[in-house]
Amino acid sequence: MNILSLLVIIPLATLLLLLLGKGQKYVRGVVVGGFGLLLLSAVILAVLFLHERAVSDAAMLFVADTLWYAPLNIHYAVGVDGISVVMILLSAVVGFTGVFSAWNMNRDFFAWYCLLAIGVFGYFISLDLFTMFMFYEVALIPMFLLIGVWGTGKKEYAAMKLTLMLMAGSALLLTGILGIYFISGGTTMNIMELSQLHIPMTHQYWIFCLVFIGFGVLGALFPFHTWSPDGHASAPTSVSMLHAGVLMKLGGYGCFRVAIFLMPEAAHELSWIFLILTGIGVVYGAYGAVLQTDLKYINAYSSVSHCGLVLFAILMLNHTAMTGAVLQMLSHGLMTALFFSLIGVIYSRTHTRDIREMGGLMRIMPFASVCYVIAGFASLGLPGLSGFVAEMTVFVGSFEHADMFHRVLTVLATTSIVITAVYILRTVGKVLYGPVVNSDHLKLDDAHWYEKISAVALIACIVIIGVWPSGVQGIIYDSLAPVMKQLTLF
Amino acid sequence: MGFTVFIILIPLVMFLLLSFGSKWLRPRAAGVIGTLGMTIPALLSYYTAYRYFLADAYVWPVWGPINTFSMEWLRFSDNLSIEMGVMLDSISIMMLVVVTTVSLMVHIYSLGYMKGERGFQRYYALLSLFSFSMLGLVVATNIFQMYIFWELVGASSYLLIGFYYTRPEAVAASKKAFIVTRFADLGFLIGILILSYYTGTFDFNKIMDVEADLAVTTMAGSSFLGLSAATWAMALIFMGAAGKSAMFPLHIWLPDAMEGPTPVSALIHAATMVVAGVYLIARMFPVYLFAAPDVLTLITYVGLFTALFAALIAITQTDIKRVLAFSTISQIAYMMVALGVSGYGGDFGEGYTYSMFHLFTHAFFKALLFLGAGAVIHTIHSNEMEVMGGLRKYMPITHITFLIACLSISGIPPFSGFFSKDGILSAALRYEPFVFGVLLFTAGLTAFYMFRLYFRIFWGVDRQYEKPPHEAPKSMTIPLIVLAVLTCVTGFIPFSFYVSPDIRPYEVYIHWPVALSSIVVGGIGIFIAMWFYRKASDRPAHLAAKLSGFWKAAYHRFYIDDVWMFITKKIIFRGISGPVAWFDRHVVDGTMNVLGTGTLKTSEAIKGSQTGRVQTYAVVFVLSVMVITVLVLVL
Amino acid sequence: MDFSNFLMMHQELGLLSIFVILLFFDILASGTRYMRWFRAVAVGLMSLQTIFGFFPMPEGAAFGGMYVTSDLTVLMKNVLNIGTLIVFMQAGRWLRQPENSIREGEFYVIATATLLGMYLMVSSGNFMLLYIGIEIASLPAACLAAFNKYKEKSAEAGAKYILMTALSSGVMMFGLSYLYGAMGTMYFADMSLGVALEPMTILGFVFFFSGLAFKISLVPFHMWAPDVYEGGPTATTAYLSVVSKAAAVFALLLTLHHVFGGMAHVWYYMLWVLTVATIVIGNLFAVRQKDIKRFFAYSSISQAGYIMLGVLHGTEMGLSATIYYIFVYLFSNLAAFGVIASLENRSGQTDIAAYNGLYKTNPKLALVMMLAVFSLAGIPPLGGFFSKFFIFASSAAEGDYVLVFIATINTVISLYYYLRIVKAMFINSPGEDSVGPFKTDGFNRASLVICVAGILFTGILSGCYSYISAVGFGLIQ
Amino acid sequence: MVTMEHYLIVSSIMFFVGVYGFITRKNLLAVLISIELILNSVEINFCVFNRFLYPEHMEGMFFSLFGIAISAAETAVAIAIIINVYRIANNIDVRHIDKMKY
Repeated sequence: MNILSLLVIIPLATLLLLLLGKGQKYVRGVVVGGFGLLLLSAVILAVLFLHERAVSDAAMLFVADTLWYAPLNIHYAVGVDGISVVMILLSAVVGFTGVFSAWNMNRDFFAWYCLLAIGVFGYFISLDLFTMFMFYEVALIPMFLLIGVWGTGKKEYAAMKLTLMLMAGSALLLTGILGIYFISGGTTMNIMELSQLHIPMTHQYWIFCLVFIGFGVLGALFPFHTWSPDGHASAPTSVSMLHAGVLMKLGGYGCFRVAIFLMPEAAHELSWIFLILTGIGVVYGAYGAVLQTDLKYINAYSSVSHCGLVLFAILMLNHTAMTGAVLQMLSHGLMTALFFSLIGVIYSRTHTRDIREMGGLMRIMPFASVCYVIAGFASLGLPGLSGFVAEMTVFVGSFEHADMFHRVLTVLATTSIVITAVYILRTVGKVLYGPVVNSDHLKLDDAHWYEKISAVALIACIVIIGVWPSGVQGIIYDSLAPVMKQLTLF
Repeated sequence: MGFTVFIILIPLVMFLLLSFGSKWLRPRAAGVIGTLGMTIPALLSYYTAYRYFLADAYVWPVWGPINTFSMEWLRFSDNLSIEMGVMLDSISIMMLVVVTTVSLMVHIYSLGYMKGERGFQRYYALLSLFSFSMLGLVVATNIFQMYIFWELVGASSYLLIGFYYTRPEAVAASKKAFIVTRFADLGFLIGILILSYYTGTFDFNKIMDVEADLAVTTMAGSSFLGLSAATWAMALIFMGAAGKSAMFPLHIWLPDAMEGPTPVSALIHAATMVVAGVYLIARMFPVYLFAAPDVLTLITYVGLFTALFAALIAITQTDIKRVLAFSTISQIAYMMVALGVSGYGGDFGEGYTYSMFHLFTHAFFKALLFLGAGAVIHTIHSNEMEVMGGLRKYMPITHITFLIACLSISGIPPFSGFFSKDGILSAALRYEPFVFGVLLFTAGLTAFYMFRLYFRIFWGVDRQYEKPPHEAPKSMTIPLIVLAVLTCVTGFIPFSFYVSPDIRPYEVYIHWPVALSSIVVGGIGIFIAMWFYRKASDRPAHLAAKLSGFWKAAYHRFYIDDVWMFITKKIIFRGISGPVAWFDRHVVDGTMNVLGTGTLKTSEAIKGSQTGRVQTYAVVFVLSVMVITVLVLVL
Repeated sequence: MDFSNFLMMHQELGLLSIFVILLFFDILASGTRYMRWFRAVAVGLMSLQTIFGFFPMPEGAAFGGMYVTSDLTVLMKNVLNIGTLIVFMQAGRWLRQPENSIREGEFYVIATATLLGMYLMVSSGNFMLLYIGIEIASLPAACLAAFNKYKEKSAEAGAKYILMTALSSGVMMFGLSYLYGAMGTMYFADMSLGVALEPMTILGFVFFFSGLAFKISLVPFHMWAPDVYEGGPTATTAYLSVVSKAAAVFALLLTLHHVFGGMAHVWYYMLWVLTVATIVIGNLFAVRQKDIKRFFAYSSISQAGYIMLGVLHGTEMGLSATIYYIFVYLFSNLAAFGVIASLENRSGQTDIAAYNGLYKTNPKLALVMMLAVFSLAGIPPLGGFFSKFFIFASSAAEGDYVLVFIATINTVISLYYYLRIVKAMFINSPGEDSVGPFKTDGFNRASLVICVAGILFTGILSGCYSYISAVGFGLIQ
Repeated sequence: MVTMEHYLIVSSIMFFVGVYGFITRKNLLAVLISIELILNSVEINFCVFNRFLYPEHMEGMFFSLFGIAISAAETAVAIAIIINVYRIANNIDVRHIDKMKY
């Protein structure tokens, strides 16, 4: 039994167990147990990975391969490199904390939540294009109900829009995947094997575009990001956490694991188009956030900006920038999860997310507020928190290009950090500082213990990465070597 | 000297202890722990200075840098990585001493000043955080480490300015301070990116290795928009420095930052953080000098303008902390000018030396001024000069120490300010008489507004106070006294012996013509201030009325804030952000929605084709068959 | 006379006997208490027929090539059997309603007869047999459509169906006559040799094709389908939308490639355009439907378009993918119709509004419906995802990426309307039209269990596709 | 001389007359009769082709026979349904059976 499959089996088992009982206590027990176990296995996986890495120089570790559909060479092929491990850890942490942020939800919610987790983990461990795509869609569809049923505001519209846009992305992706498979000769769906094959240049062009945009929709690629503000604003807390924290990373991960890795020539040729788009996205998202009044909208636009940076860095196609991209995924995942979790805490008490209706919460709910400030600092890239490490790696890497085009874009992208400061501080100033706007808020209580667990765990991760980045950075950097080799072949 | 790393780590530990322990610690205990915690780094710094300059002196005859600690923190690529370390050389040790001393004084002072304030523990925790960040900045071995701590001091400054977070002004001020400096830091960051790209390293020692001349050789070839890469890089780095050190036009945050508690103003916005910009330029001085001399000229004139500009504004302000804030801007600009006019080697490095010297002395007397002002505010509960007057009787210690500081900043011997200012003036004279003249005039203005302040607080109208003002408690007066003593004695340190751009000691003498002119100008300034403000009179009002246009403009800080407000609110918010948000919601999102509604509309439009009548169906059926047949036949 | 030829026709004979048994049962037991066993008997016999279908059978041709049987045709018939069986199970409750109970037996008998016609369609080696099969399959189906004797909609559906089917069979026969005129034979094997690009052949082919396209409900020959599906009894709709459509697809698949393979380049573009039109038009009409049966009619039209993706290229992969697609589609669509039938039997409602809040009142039915529509929309890990993937793959394998692209983009539109159903059930709260909690009858529940199992496992377990793929192998020339 | 083409012209005319009738007649029964015209035209085709082109086999003739039988069955079913329509709607105007549309 492969340890990676465990990552899919645990949420599946949790899901099945959930179907057996309905009581609140039972549900909580099962879910906390399940996701705790998941986190544990993710950590164990990371430890084993480091151990194994030291003795093996294979590109992928813990590889398992079972033939599934022989006619199309579809295998259930799993394996991880450092990047997947990092992403798995991120997902496990966010998934685990999300459970606590959704403490009062009922069984059905958690059932969908588990399904989401199955998709996410399956996606990150997959080496086979088909299974990867399958898990990708598994992860997307529960979102519809999670937002539609348990969301707030324009939830039905938002859920529909989100699902349709993401599915449209995956429709492009499907065409692209089929193209990759058949044009490379129709012999394998395994990514590692496909990377050894060559796709003719004429085909690479369109396949690259399809795959990149397909994944890019989920990675909030401008101008396909508009599902994000509405979706995030309407989703319940823990769904926003998981969605912005983990699901959006599926896009970035796919972009480089499939689009860049399998079609390096097209990546070189076409990167400029997408660099412009992502560059716009980075700055545009930041500007878009400045005047928003809904906390979640602010964060959603901020996600557009930050996730734009992920794709931006990936497209820079150099080792450092790509390392930065993965770090940024990690960092943004943790940070945005923290944000959403805290927005959830605030919203559940004040019943508003309009920053004009709030003020002085620092005095009323100090814990949540302090955490929010920390999250804000992480978001605007304060050293010692994860955001800084990621952004700096991206910028330094992006600047390694000698030509003006890449440099000017990099400089433009760096300007986003100022705008980020503007909207983060504006929010913090309006919501947490200042006099109490609504006297009813004086009676509100601070975060509950389960919400605290969620926040503290996320902050701990953010700080650990921020203070000691070289550990995780090293793993990512080494794991990117095959991708770089692939890129330099052409 | 491996112990030096503890100078940095202890404040960090204190920060963690105080922030996590705030629930369990009583305020008083937190304060005492914080203060004790600060004592150790201070003592260690002194010991370091002693060892480096006096005891070991193993670096003689060159004050070379020694890295006492270094670890890799983040590796970007195979040859580029950020190290975290401790680099000791003369200016970093000088800064260590300054920072720890002032910080310690502020810690002690705050025990009295902040007593009973809500969030006392938080205050001490943040002070520790600031001390940590500042010390880390000072000892940075490489430019990226400096940037990291540079950001951290910015953040702690933000938190401390916004300490009274329920007051909207404080919140606005903290936000402004952070965003303005952040904007400047953007330049710093891009500068770092350019510099590190060409030199392939962040390390100060490598970049500044005069023999290897890395920066000059590697960046010579490339240019952008007509300026060389080195010029760009160094100019952008100066932008960062200008932001932190409140150079025109990025100075706008500093006066507002006075919304923070007064001890914080003393520590951060007078003595330590704001001079980080000067320190940065000094740190990279050889690179500026050799690779980007144009930028040094820029620095000179920006500094010169700022010095004069801030001094003019300071004359008109009525909020005592604002006066001090503009005075700080002006004095830092002095240091900048000094760096700008400096040369290299022997006497030519005078500007550099005295810039650092002024930084050193200014830290003490400006901290003293702020703390003195704090003592006044503490008892009067106001910042406005209008409600003060005649306080010398009530607060003798404060009065005396304040006077000492005022004399020092006015450049009256034998106080420390005289020595450092004199060196700067003579360096300026060597550079260009015009610069000298402006600086001299500014010196006179400085003396005038400082004594205006002094007289209006301690002399002037004898007011009747509802609650009679009282002398500050011991915990506040002791730091005042210590700093006053330092102000008196530090001027006699032979700075050129320790600090010079080529790290080789040299000797300088007081240039008496320059010194005399400075003393005379200072004296005139003091005299005029005395004439105006010694007693309550209508002379100031007359003058103000005569110069009303200028006076009003200066009072409103020459409307620079409004210009910035216009840029941010009108252009960035309304002009960019608003349209972007609108564009996103209506155009980008609108397009997506149109795709959706378009489908539905099409669906609605074509529904009529399904008439429900069999005969229509038959028509469609038969016609389709025909058409298909024809098409297939034809094609 | 050699009767051994009949031995090749195992399944037809079996079905014929079922037909006869049921017919006599109905005649003899009508009006007596034995009638209550009728459903059980029908279902039981049909199950037997289904199970026997899976036993190995000889391959070969009979009656001089007029009748052909092979593993492939047996497989196709098995698929039809399963569909019919499930429809039988779902029809029971509706037939027991007072106004229908007198005609309970007829339904099974007629349905069995149509199934026999479909058998012949699949197994024919000659256009005459094919034609007869089509007619046997469609004429009784008109009776089924008009089965609700007292409902106007049902009568209208029956009338529309019989008129249109007669017209289409006329057109088709006209085409056949020209084909005959051009080639002088009706045998598949002979005709495939004589296919030439003469105008007469092409005309004959297009006219013939329209007849099958009519049954598959390809645009523009689809217009009868929504009306008939909406008006007919739910069981009939289910039957028409799945079994009848499947049989027509099989027949088309076989004739296109066996007989008209030589003129593939002629019909390829025609079919390509029709496929796209079918998918798009089906989707566009489906998005705003309010009646769930009409909605599923359009949905099944667009599904037919997807099926055509596999038919288009006569590759081994396309063949397997088509059969597999139909197999999964059968479970998904019948699951949906099972739920619709339950609700309709309970409340007489077929409005989508009636499904508001169904998850709160009848969670299990709602879940089944959700699985069904998700499978139809192609959401993993349900069967529909795999079948869609394979059918797209079969098209992509031939390099037809534009078609794949159009089809995948259309899945998004289809997802929209499928999600509308899910939204109604899960997100909307129960309105006044909604149905209260109730229990479905045993047979229907069993059928739903089968369908759900089919939806869930046909994809995850690769055996199903491998089996189909193995059988399909080598049967395409 | 009556050639095959003459027959084919007749049958084609019959076919299109049938189609035309189907499309234009109001009465359901008339529509049904039009269908019969279509079917009959086809049967003529079969016979003619058989007779003129392939006289050695009888395939076309047989097809015609089957066709006649099937069209009879079709008519039976159709009439039954039409009667049912009449019973419910009291009307056999083909344009009135359009309750379901769009």
